[in-house]
Amino acid sequence: MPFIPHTETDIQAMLATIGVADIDDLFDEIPENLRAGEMHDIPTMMSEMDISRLMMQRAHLDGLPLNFIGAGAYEHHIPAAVWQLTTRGEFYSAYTPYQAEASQGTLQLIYEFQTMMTDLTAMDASNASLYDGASATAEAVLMAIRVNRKSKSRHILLPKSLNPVYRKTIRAICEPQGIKLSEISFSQQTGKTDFSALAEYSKQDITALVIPQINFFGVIEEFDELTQWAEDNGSIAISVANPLLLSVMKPPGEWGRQGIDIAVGEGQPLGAPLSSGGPYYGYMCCKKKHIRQMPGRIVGRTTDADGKQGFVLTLQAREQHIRRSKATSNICTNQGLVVTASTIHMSLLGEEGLARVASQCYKNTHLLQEKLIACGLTPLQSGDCFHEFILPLDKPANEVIDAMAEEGISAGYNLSEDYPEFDSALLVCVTETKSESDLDWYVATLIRYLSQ
Amino acid sequence: MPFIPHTETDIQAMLATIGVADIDDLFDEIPENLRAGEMHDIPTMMSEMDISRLMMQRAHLDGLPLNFIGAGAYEHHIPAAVWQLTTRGEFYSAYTPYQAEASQGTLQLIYEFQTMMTDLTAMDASNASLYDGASATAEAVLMAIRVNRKSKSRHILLPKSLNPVYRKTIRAICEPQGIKLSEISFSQQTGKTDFSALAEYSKQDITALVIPQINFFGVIEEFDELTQWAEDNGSIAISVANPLLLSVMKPPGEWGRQGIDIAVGEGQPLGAPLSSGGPYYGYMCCKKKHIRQMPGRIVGRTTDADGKQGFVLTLQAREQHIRRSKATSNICTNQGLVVTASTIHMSLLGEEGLARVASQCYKNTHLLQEKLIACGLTPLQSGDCFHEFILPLDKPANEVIDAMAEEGISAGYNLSEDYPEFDSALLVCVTETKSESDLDWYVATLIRYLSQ
Amino acid sequence: MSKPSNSMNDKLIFEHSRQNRRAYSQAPFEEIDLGELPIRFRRKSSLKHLPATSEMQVVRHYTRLSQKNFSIDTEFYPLGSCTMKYNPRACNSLAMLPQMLARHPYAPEQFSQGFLSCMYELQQMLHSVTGMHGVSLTPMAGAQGEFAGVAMIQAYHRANNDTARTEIIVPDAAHGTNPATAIMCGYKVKEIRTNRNGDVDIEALKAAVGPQTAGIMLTNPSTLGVFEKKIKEIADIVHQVGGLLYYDGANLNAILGKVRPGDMGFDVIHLNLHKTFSTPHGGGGPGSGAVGVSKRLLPYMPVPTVIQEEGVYRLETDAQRPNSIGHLSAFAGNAGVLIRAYVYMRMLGREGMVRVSEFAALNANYLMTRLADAGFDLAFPERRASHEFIVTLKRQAKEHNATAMDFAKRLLDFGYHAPTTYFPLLIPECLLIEPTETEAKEDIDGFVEAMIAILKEAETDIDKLKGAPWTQANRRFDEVKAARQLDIKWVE
Amino acid sequence: MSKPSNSMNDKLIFEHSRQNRRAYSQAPFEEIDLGELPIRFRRKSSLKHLPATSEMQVVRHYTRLSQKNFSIDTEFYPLGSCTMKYNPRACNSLAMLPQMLARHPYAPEQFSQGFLSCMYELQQMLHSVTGMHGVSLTPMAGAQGEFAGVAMIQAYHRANNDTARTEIIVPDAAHGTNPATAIMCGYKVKEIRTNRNGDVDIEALKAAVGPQTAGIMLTNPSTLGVFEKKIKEIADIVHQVGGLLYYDGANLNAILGKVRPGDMGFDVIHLNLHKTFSTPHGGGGPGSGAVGVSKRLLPYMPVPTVIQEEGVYRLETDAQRPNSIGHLSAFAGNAGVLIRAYVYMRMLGREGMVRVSEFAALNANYLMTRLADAGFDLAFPERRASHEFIVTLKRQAKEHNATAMDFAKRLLDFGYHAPTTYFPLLIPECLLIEPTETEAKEDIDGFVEAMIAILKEAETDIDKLKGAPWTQANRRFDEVKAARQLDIKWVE
Ligand SMILES: Cc1ncc(COP(=O)(O)O)c(C=O)c1O
Ligand SMILES: Cc1ncc(COP(=O)(O)O)c(C=O)c1O
Repeated sequence: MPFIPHTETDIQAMLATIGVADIDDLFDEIPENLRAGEMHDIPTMMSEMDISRLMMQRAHLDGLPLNFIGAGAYEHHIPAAVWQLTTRGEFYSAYTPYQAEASQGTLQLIYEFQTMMTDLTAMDASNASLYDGASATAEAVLMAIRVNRKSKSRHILLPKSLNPVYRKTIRAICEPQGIKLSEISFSQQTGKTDFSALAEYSKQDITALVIPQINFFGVIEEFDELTQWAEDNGSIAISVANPLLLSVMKPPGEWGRQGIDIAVGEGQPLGAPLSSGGPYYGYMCCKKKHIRQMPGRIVGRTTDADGKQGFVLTLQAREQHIRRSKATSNICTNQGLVVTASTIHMSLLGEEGLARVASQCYKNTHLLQEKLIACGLTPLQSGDCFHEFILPLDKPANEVIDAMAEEGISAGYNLSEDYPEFDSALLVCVTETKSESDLDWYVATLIRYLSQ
Repeated sequence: MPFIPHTETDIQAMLATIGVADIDDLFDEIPENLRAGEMHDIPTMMSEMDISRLMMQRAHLDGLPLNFIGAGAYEHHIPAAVWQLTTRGEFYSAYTPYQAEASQGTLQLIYEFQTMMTDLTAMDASNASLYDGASATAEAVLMAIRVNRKSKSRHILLPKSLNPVYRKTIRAICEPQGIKLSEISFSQQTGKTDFSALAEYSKQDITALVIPQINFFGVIEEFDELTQWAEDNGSIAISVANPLLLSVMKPPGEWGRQGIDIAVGEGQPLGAPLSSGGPYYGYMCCKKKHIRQMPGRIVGRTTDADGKQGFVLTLQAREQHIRRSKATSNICTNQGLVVTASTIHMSLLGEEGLARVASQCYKNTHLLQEKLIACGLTPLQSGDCFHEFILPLDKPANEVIDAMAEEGISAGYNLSEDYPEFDSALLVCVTETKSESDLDWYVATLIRYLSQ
Repeated sequence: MSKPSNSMNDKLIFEHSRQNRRAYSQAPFEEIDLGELPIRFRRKSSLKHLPATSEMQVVRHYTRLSQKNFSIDTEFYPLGSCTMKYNPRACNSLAMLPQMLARHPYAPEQFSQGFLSCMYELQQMLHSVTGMHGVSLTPMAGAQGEFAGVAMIQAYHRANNDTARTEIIVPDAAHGTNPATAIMCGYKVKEIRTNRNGDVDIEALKAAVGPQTAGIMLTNPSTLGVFEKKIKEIADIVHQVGGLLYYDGANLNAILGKVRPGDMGFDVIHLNLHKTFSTPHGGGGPGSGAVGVSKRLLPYMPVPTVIQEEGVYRLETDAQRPNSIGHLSAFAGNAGVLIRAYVYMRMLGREGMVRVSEFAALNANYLMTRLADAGFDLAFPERRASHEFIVTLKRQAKEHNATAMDFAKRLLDFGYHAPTTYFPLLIPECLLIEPTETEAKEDIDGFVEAMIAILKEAETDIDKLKGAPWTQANRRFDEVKAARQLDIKWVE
Repeated sequence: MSKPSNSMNDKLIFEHSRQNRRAYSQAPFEEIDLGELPIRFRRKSSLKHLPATSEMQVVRHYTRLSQKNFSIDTEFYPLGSCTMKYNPRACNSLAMLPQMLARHPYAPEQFSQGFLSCMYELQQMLHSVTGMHGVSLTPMAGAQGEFAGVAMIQAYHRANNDTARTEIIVPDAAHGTNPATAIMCGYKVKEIRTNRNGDVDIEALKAAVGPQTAGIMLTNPSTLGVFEKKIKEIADIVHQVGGLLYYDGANLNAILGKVRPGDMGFDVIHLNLHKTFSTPHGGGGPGSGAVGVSKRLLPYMPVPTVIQEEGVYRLETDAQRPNSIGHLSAFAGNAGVLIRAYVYMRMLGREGMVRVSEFAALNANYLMTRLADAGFDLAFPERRASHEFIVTLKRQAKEHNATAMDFAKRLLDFGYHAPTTYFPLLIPECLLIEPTETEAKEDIDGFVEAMIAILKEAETDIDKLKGAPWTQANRRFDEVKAARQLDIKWVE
């Protein structure tokens, strides 16, 4: 029997000890009429050899296209050491570190992670991860409601330039609690949030403002001004930032006059493979004064009975297993293993390495833009885009995507579905993984199709 | 600098301590006229990202053909756990376990390996591995010379049915010591060693007889009779057996009346991937009385200062680092990591698992033979072949191989090069990795080509 | 004898850091050049606490750190409610095939049929084992699955204009995520008692339900480790007042193939694939809290599920499930975890599935019997264990001052991870013990021997327990200090 | 305080075995059926000592076992002559790409261009770093490379009908494989002395050479850790009598990019790719002993090398090198090791190559200076260290009975692997110390501190050394018992 070590002798001895005749007797408390039949719909068992072959075939079907899609998930080189270490059994197959003395590996690592994230964001405190960037943003909104006691409106402003699926996630997670969400439009010329649209809400009771950085279009928002707007308005400022780019960009803790209150975002660019969208992790950092309202686990350093330093889960009185209905969130299992990878990834790259990766993304992106312009195309012109940009097209985006796929290229994200205002446009992402000849191939393939 | 941790500050401090001005001063004992210039032929350094991409491209070039080649290296399913455990840093990056107290992991594992190999072969003692099956056979020949003190001839008999490259390896390694090698022919009908050819040597002073099992043609030799011949003739009997098949076949320790003296073979089928021919490992087992003439490392169990059990390298007085020119062999580094994998592989499969794999190979092979016969082809007819057989063709083997390669199939080994007596024939191997539809595809593709 | 401290071992990664050191091969060689990026956007402050280390230092540091963990791969880990069973290594390697890792979540259909077909089949298999009508794989862990479930209950009532339902009923024995989830969905939580046998108090339930009842969150077997026999009656009581039943499927290991939540009358269920379906817990996650629903909740499932149209697999669009509770995360769930679960389920197959619960039950009941025979008190001595059971050390705490925590810490010295302690909250000094089906009899016997030895120590040498653990990298921690003198990041 | 023994930890895998237990998913499900396989060929005896275990038991057993090893990935490992430097993890993952693992050594050319092009380029790079004219990658480790080298010397003389050459000269400091190899090739070994500075005694050499001399085996820097300055003179002496020079390239880490064996006048060289080119040593192997040769030895190289013909890469046929010494193994070397070396060399590139020796020398000379300053005696105080150097504890052994072995064992307690002990044989109580270039200054400093602490213990508390190690799974072993009461396999 797969993964079951019992021999017939074991079984008999165990049944005798228990005092039943056969295993099925152990289920005698289940009413007979509820007993399940055979699971005919489930295929018959496979050996590891057979499932391996099947999965190789499935993997082969998907192939390894040259990928120019970002839109919330970014392709970066991950050092080989990262996942070789992460999948060591002791990290891979451990549970949440509830027994601190038997979990110092995981606990120290999380403490190191917290240190790195607070450094990247220039914030006071970090938790040990939430599910992903989108749900972390929703948690940040809920946290803002708890933190901003002065605000009674439960009214949150979301720029329309924030990733659309983040907005949807915030809606799904926050609306059951009666939170009001309003969206702020953006300028179609610059791709940035429209301050005149925001001005409408000035002097209103706005609980929090969410500030994406960079935004869904790859464009850098005027984060200082946005933060100041929140500060001036008595609103909690929530940043949603790509943590990789914070190696070269002003960190949320330094935005505006006093810095962001709650910094969240998608941790994926820091060591998680694209992997069809997960597992990634949401990071969350905050100002010191907000710590007790932060959801998720936190690791603290302390001493043991011998006075020796070590690490434990701390401030657990915020969590569901202690506070139950009064917890800051229902989150329990988080994305620990990805945090493990991410911590190792950040350790390997360091400040310099992350900055080089970010810089190379920036350079490559602008290089592709130049090449496209040289061919007569007109990417959305903003010097303020980072590693993604809007490319308006004169053929339907979905057809372009199909045609490029035939050549083994994932051309970009079809922006038109979420933003009908761009009637046919791709959101194109270029990271450090692309060589100049990749860019040339992209341009040539695209131009060939467009000029058909 | 890749893999070098020194900072400029470190370097200056270290140079100051040493008392030199710069690093190059440390090479001042090298005569100036010998100093090397720049290595212009070596390409410039690559980042891990770039080399990863290059290697993915190279790998892609080779693809994943459906493989029907054996000829000394066999494709088997290797449980995922095997190499995930084997490449753990503590196994992967350790040296030879010279400091026993700091190497109990590796040492205990080798002790377990020795136990398993002696069990498979039914021999008294095993070493910790030699380089591969071919070189281990050569070492066995040299060992036989040392062991068989009565024989003065230094004359060794090698069946022609022994893997041709094994014969070449024996020649390369043994002939410098003036050892005489004679080859015994085989019957073209059965593929087995010809007893009448052997009879020629009866009553002669023959130091040792090598007995392949199964032989290069996939055919089972009459090993009991061959062993008895050696016993009767005062020759050392050396078996060369596929260890996987020993799970179902009579082990060398039980051949003839007293069993084989030295059992060697290729360990690859027990957990090493095909990997272009290596690293594999040669196993070697022997009768107790011959241990002190066995080359290679041996691990023994002993006790420590507290009386606790543990493991050490033992009988080192056979080895080059102690005995120098009087050692049993020059071998030092062996194939430890592959032995690690193999030990884990054998643990996962166990007796039953290995026997099932062997049985499935046998079944599949005979199934393919039947299918070929049904299509009018005539594989060498021997019920005594195991998982490989000779398939005579009426088109040149190399052309058939090329044509099948176009369809993504590695059709088999071109036997005609080593054995002109089979004027056009493939050596075809089928293991448990092939499904019935693979076999059908093979037959259909082959027939399609042959009937063109 | 003296154990000199190796300075290397207990350092933080930051202590290996030196200015300008780096893992050279791990980043582009080209110098940093942000071209025209406006100065106002740029970072000025340096990153002091991102380590500058060599590749080897990182590898060595984290290899050593990993060795300080207990894990399934190294120890018996009978943590109740957590189903710490073997995580097959093939699931890991197959989820990490290059194409699987490289696939972008928005990859065009041409590059998606392999992955999506696995997900589609996984949905189908989960239908089958739960007896539900639809499955969404998107929730990222159990708690998010609960959220999805309760949000669907809410959406259902709202769609029926049934807006007066403001309460969710939760048994007092429930996992903490249950009440926390209900609150996140904007509900009030009404707790109901458990009776002496560990069952829901039917009279209390009857008294609690009413037109204000949106639903009840249950798990069966409950966190007390016993099967709720009157489940049908409970379902009827709740359904009769118009409420819906939510099943917390964290404990499906107990009943896989034996009884299906759908057949018990549940309307919605979440599954912890990181428990029952053996994906690793990774020291805290990631998990997967896939949800299954009855017919009437189908329109509300979180998007996107995987659909098949004319032989092509696709993620459904929002428009295809317009009444969905929406997106719970950016993409479609923890794909890597889902692949691991898929591979595991295919390896078990229909034959293996039912063995899981059979041997989980065999191990739990055997261990329970042996501990009871050894003099330990069971919380529910009259009941069968399901996949787990509870020992209460109330007596030992009273007589010898040997608490559940002391037993837990001392077990570490014997090389066993501790069971879950002090949960469920209503059993004093409890250990919730779940051996899982992948442990061998002799390893369970070893655990029993350790428990007996500790019990003896409790009677004769209580300091051995109180001071434990003695053999780990650290002795027992000062948790109060941790919370009071908050030190949650390293500062040079 | 008491450390109870966990029964699980110290078992052999066989002790987890139970009849009929098995890792179910790991073999075909079909029952064993050998059809018409004649009974006389079949196995009757059962395999009692192949364990019958579950998959988890195996994973747990070997995971725990691995933790009992010291390794580069966990400890500083300054084992002289072994070049225990960081093994980049990328080399491992890229050598284990599915296509690389699956390729059959006899795969048709259509499925071989990727792998063979890597091997071809590896040959080219090794030409370049050694200054030789041809490279064969087939030898499986250093000793086999030596065999290939000496066999080529022999083949050369034979081809010249120069059959009176029966001796190989080997310095007394040489690695044990050198004399053992000469013997395997049927030569007599003539040892020559090393002088007080660690150099070959030129007069002794002159006296030793003659028409009987087939060649000399040297390494430079020698195993004494010093560079042989008179290498050209030595080469001339040997060449003048018609002998050839063999270079033992295990120590190439010392001179990579600084001086090339070809330029020093060597005729043949082997390289330990598992040292200089950083492939893992795997607890004992596999290695690679690639050989490089001068023009006149080209015809004799072991087959097959990789050739390129009209853009297609192929393994040469035997016919293409008819005078080859032949095949040393079944295929073409330890391919997986060679790929790792290839990836490593490409990552280093020409810039990185020379840094290896520079920083290996910096670390060695720094460590040597610091130890000398701390009062340790150097074997060759007047010389530069190359990549390694020798400390002799003769004085400590005499004064305090603190031997090299005692230092070695006590170092383990401090978390450092011991240096090589008692080699080279001619330096009494020696430690041969090789830090390698991948260690950071602070880790070398930590090692110095440990050495100083142990030196102090030697003076004040010798029992701490004599009893060491104290902190490992085992105390010091009884090696005599191991050899006398031979227990080399488990018996139930
Ligand atoms: C009974 C029960 N319900 C819910 C959960 C929550 O699941 P998760 O941790 O995946 O969010 C758990 C696991 O901790 C559990 O044991
Ligand atoms: C100087 C020297 N020569 C030769 C060898 C033999 O190399 P191998 O162990 O790879 O056979 C070694 C390594 O042990 C060595 O250090």
